[in-house]
Amino acid sequence: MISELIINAFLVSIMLAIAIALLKARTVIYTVLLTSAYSLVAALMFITLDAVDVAFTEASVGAGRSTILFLAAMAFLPKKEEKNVTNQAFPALLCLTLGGVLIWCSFDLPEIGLATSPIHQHIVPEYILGSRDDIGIPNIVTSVLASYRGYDTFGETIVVFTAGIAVLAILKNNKTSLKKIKSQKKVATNGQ
Amino acid sequence: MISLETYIFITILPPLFVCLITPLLSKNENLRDALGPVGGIISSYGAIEIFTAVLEGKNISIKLLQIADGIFISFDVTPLGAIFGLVASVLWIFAAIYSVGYMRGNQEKNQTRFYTYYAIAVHAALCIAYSGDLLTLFIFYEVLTFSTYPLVTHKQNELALKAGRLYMSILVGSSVIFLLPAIIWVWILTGSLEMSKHGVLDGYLNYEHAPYLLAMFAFGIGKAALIPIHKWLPAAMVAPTPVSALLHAVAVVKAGVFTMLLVLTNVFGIDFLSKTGASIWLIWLASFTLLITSIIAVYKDDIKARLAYSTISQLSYITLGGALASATATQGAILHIVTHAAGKITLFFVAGAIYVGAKISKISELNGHGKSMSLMLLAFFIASLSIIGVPPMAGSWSKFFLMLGAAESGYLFVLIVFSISTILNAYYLMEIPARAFFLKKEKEIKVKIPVLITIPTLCTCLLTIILFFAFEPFQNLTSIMVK
Amino acid sequence: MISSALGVWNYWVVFLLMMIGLFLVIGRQNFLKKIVGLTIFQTSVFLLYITFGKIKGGTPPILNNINETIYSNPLPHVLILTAIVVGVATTALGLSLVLRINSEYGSIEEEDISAQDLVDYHDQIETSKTVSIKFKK
Amino acid sequence: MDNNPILRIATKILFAPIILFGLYVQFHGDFGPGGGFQAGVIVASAFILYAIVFGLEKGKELFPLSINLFLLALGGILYGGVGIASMMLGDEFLSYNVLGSSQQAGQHIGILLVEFGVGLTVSNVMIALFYAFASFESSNGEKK
Amino acid sequence: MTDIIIKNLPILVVLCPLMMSLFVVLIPNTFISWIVTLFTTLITFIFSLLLYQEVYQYSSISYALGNWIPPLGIEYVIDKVSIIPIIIITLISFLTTFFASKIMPAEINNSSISKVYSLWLLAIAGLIGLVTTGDAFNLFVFLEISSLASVALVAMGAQKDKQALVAAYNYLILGAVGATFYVIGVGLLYGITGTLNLADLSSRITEINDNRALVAGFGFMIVGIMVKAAVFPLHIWLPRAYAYAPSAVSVLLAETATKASLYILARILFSVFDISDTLITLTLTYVILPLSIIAMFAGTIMAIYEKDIKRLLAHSSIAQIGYITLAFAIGTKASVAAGFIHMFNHALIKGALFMAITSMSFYLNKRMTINTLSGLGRAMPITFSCFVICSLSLAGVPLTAGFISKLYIIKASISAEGVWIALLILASSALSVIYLWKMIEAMWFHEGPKDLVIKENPTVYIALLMITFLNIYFGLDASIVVNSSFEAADQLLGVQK
Repeated sequence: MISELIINAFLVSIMLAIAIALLKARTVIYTVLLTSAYSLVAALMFITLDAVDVAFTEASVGAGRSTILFLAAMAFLPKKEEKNVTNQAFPALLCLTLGGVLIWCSFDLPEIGLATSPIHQHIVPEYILGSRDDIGIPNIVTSVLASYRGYDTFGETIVVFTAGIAVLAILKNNKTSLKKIKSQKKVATNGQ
Repeated sequence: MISLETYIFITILPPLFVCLITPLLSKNENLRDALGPVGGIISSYGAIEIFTAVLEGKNISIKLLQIADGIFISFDVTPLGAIFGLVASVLWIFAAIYSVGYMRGNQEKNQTRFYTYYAIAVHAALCIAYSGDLLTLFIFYEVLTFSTYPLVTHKQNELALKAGRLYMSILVGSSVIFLLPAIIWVWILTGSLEMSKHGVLDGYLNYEHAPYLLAMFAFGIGKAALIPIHKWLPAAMVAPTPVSALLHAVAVVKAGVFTMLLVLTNVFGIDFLSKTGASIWLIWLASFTLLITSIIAVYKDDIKARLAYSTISQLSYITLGGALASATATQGAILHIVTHAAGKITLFFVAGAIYVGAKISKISELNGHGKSMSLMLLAFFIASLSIIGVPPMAGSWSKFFLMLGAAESGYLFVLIVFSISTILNAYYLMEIPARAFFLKKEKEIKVKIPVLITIPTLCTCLLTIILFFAFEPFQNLTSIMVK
Repeated sequence: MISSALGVWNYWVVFLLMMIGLFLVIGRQNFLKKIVGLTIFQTSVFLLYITFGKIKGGTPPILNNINETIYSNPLPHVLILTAIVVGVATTALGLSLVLRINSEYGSIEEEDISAQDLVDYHDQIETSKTVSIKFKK
Repeated sequence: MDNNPILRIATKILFAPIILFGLYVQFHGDFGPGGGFQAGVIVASAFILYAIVFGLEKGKELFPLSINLFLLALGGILYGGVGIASMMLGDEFLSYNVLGSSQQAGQHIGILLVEFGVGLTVSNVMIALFYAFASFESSNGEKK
Repeated sequence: MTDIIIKNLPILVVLCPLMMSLFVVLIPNTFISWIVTLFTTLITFIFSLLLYQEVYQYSSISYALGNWIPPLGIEYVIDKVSIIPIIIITLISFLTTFFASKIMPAEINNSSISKVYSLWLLAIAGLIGLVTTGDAFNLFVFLEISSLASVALVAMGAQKDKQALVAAYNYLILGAVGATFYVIGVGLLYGITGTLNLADLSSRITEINDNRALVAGFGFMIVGIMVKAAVFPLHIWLPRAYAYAPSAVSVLLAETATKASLYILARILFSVFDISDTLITLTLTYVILPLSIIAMFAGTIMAIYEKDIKRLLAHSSIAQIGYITLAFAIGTKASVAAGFIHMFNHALIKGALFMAITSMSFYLNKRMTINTLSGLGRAMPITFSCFVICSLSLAGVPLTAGFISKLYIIKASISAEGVWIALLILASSALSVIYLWKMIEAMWFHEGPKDLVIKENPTVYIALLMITFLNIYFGLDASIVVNSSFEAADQLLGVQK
């Protein structure tokens, strides 16, 4: 058990290093690769935390998918990021305070892996039993995902759909057809 | 037999119809100009019926719709309202006839628009007279303000526009900033906006706050022209004379003092006022206004400006009467609405007549023209006597009651103020006919006054005398009011 | 003792990561960098959830026939599966916007863009001339 | 890069296995890790690989935009349809029990269908996103 | 069939636009897709009315999705509180869709218009789902649906003005940050209670006392929602997003988007947590109350100095949101009810104003600034008169809807906090008269360009007339709104543990 925690701590520290490197990064390609590395390490972390499905998704969707998107986008974007001219004191202060609040509250959070904390006692046992008896699917995550909280998944499908439609509409919607619109408006102005 | 409620509509609707029909008849002038007097006659019939009904102690009220709990659009005729309604509707007849004469004699532009808004103004005034709910009162108060704006700026030159802007900003501003909040305050205190014979605030409002609420009302009702919110009245003098007559005698200022009295008697209640002494500061302010404006009036050379300032001082008589919070004084105040209306409208008619006939608007230019327009000046003389309060003119009654009330409630300085201002009145009003008759004229000018101007002027002048003798009903009504 | 210390360290680093991500979003001027920051931010939040879900000596929540198995908490996993997809959707949308912005403005740095916008805005206001007061006839 | 034989052949060889793996992940999701999302992404990646190697036009020939858009919507419709069906059978939205003979059978059918819907939508969205991003430049070029 | 509908009303209200959006995207024809959208919104509105009846019959409806007993599954809760925003959203979206018929094709090119209508429905569905759900995480999902859809809609304005892109981008980033904050908050609360169902959450929270994680979680949730609701310091995204979106879209967003989030704010403050809890009272008095008062004045003053009309209206929206949050912050039943009243009325008022301005810019085919307004009052009398009526309503003149809400807010504030807040409210509404008058003066008294001839098109102004009529109607007879708001306040604050 302690070993798990040590591995976690190690992975987390790597992520911290990557994040700090990201703060410094100024070249776009470097940034993108660091991001993808970040989500890969996150995926590893998920595995050590027993979240295999999440790890799978993070690796495919997070590390793979969004990296491809970033790279595809990068082709049309400036290659370097300019230095900031505005001072960043205020954002930094804000983040530090928020981080302080979180750390302050972290002492009242349940200790990691404590099986007796309410989060593990309240609903989950029913899920495990139900998944065996009512649904008969070994993978509890799938049964919860698709059946118990199926509506969430529906909503999430809709989110994906929305994003797809949105991107199509935004990227299609160039100035190419503006002349046509102008003419339409003329007709409209004469109030047909 | 028509039910009493319908008389309310018989009174308030004719002006509305007039203002709706007038634009349609803009081609056919005679018909269009006939509308006003006809409507006036109809609604004064209704007003008289209501007057008699209230005199018999009947209670006329009607609720149209409920806006929120305790807030209605409703009509409820108080004796005070009956009197004001009668005055407004009857004087409208003469004013309408007169304005026809004036507008034609002066070849004014946009006559149709003029008559339309004139009618709306009268409608609003009548609705104010009969309104049974503070919100209804407020709404028509604003309607009155907005409908008179095009009349004030009728000439549409820079001067008129500036005057109009001042007029609007003072009246609307004061009412929105003070009057509406005051009304809402009342609603929050009592949970209702209806008024009752003896006031509604007793038991809800604690005594320390009473003066402040009263102040919000007093300064919110800008039409009552207390100092320092009196400036709009002289400014509005750029309007054509019939408008000034309407503003000063019939609709606007009377609506102002009417509201003031209504608030003093039916919202606060006389007993409540005298108990709390909330209105003492108002007495001081009113008498101050009264004196100052009388003094200013003396130094004005423009006839209308002088009359305007005299109006302000007369209004303060009424406010003062209300603020004294004694039965007699209140009676006097109410009566003063009637008598002053009759007198002041005559004065304005004459001023207009002089302007139309001889193109004279300054007193100093008036020297010696008395012969050429003796009739008008005679009317002016009589009306002035009424304003000053010399028997046998109607004005004497109201002044008598006011002074009596002041004496009863033991404010001697008020008596002194009254007498001083009376002397001043006498001076600045009598100067005009005096100059006209006794000084010698510089240059010859030919005077022609249209008959449509002469007749209504003489009628109103006669009214001031008739009122002196036919005084009974009014007094009874006021006594009902204050009992 | 040491385990709890490590656990706290775990929490703390996760919080730190969040804040770094947030800082990239609100502190940086480059629009692409902002989106990267958003990704970091969200991924760290996912970590927090999954950390909640962990149970000592638990196995992945896939039923097996051995009795007395302790399964880690599946609910956070489900939530995060949803959240990841939502996050990717957001990223995609943001990237497409950045592309359009770049092709319209020729830059994705906040200062340049706001400067251009300011100019446009004032043009729009100035173009139409003021007019004189006049009344209805 | 579509004149590089190694890439072309490798792609042609890999294409089918990738999709196969995708389907495995899709339908094995009940027993092991995996499910609609992961499967969708994997299947999409096959087409994306094809489009990268053989060029966008070829990719669009293989998988036209119109079909893409249709399937995009179809996934969601399928998912919602399952829910509506269960409503029609007189139960709450998305309650699979009524779909099959027994409760477990119903749940199995329902989960299978909705996961398939998810997979459909996700894969097509991913492909659509790639097409949109990749073809952005060209539409931009017309403008300039 | 009917009994199935009645049984499933809570989900149908959301499902109808959600599913239709999937079909609409496949329709190639502009006109047909509009018709379908219109009917969808109409049916949704009818459903919501039925739901209103149901709610007043049973006082609260709980709908277990997938037939899993909450807190196991996701639950839909519709009570007298949530029905108000539902009615607002559905009603307004129907009117706005009707309004969009001519406006939309003039600004969006035909190839992408069916997609736009699909996004339009998605935005509406997301908002309704946001309001109806009783599950903390499901709320987040629908939050994302609505915000992604509205971001895309805002970005559609890029055809007229490229600034729309930047506006959309800022909206997206800030929205995402807000949503993530909300997720953090939910995560912390979940970590200590182990449940996501709001009702269950509130019952379990009471058992925990002085837990720092609770405080932090609450804070993050509230901040996240406040970003979405554009409460004062977090409103930065709003003016641009409203100003540069396509006209019809800015109407829709202005009316509905923030209302839903405001409702969620109230829900978290009063029903998830407990008004008697010191944490909440402190938040209300020391955070939300001051912020709202600042918002009232800041928004109004910014509006006074603003020249671009759509931005001006957006700033005034911020001030109005300030009124609503103020009413919530006072925290008595009367004041919360007043907040709901104003929520409803403000949707009507601001919607009408935006519609009027929008149709003007539609005819002129240019951005509306204070100068381009000149002479429009004469050129398009119908639109102008509607505009005037609704400005009066915004200023709170008697006989209009705005008066009612001002009246109740003031009454509540006086009875709870004393006169000074009432005075502040009056002052800010007096200030609001300034910018309203600025616009009206420009339209009526300024001389427009010589060649200004506009033939008003019924399809454009009918919706405007309808919504203006509603403004007057609810000014004359407010009993429905007032009563249901008070009922809602009772239910929201009544169940106190």
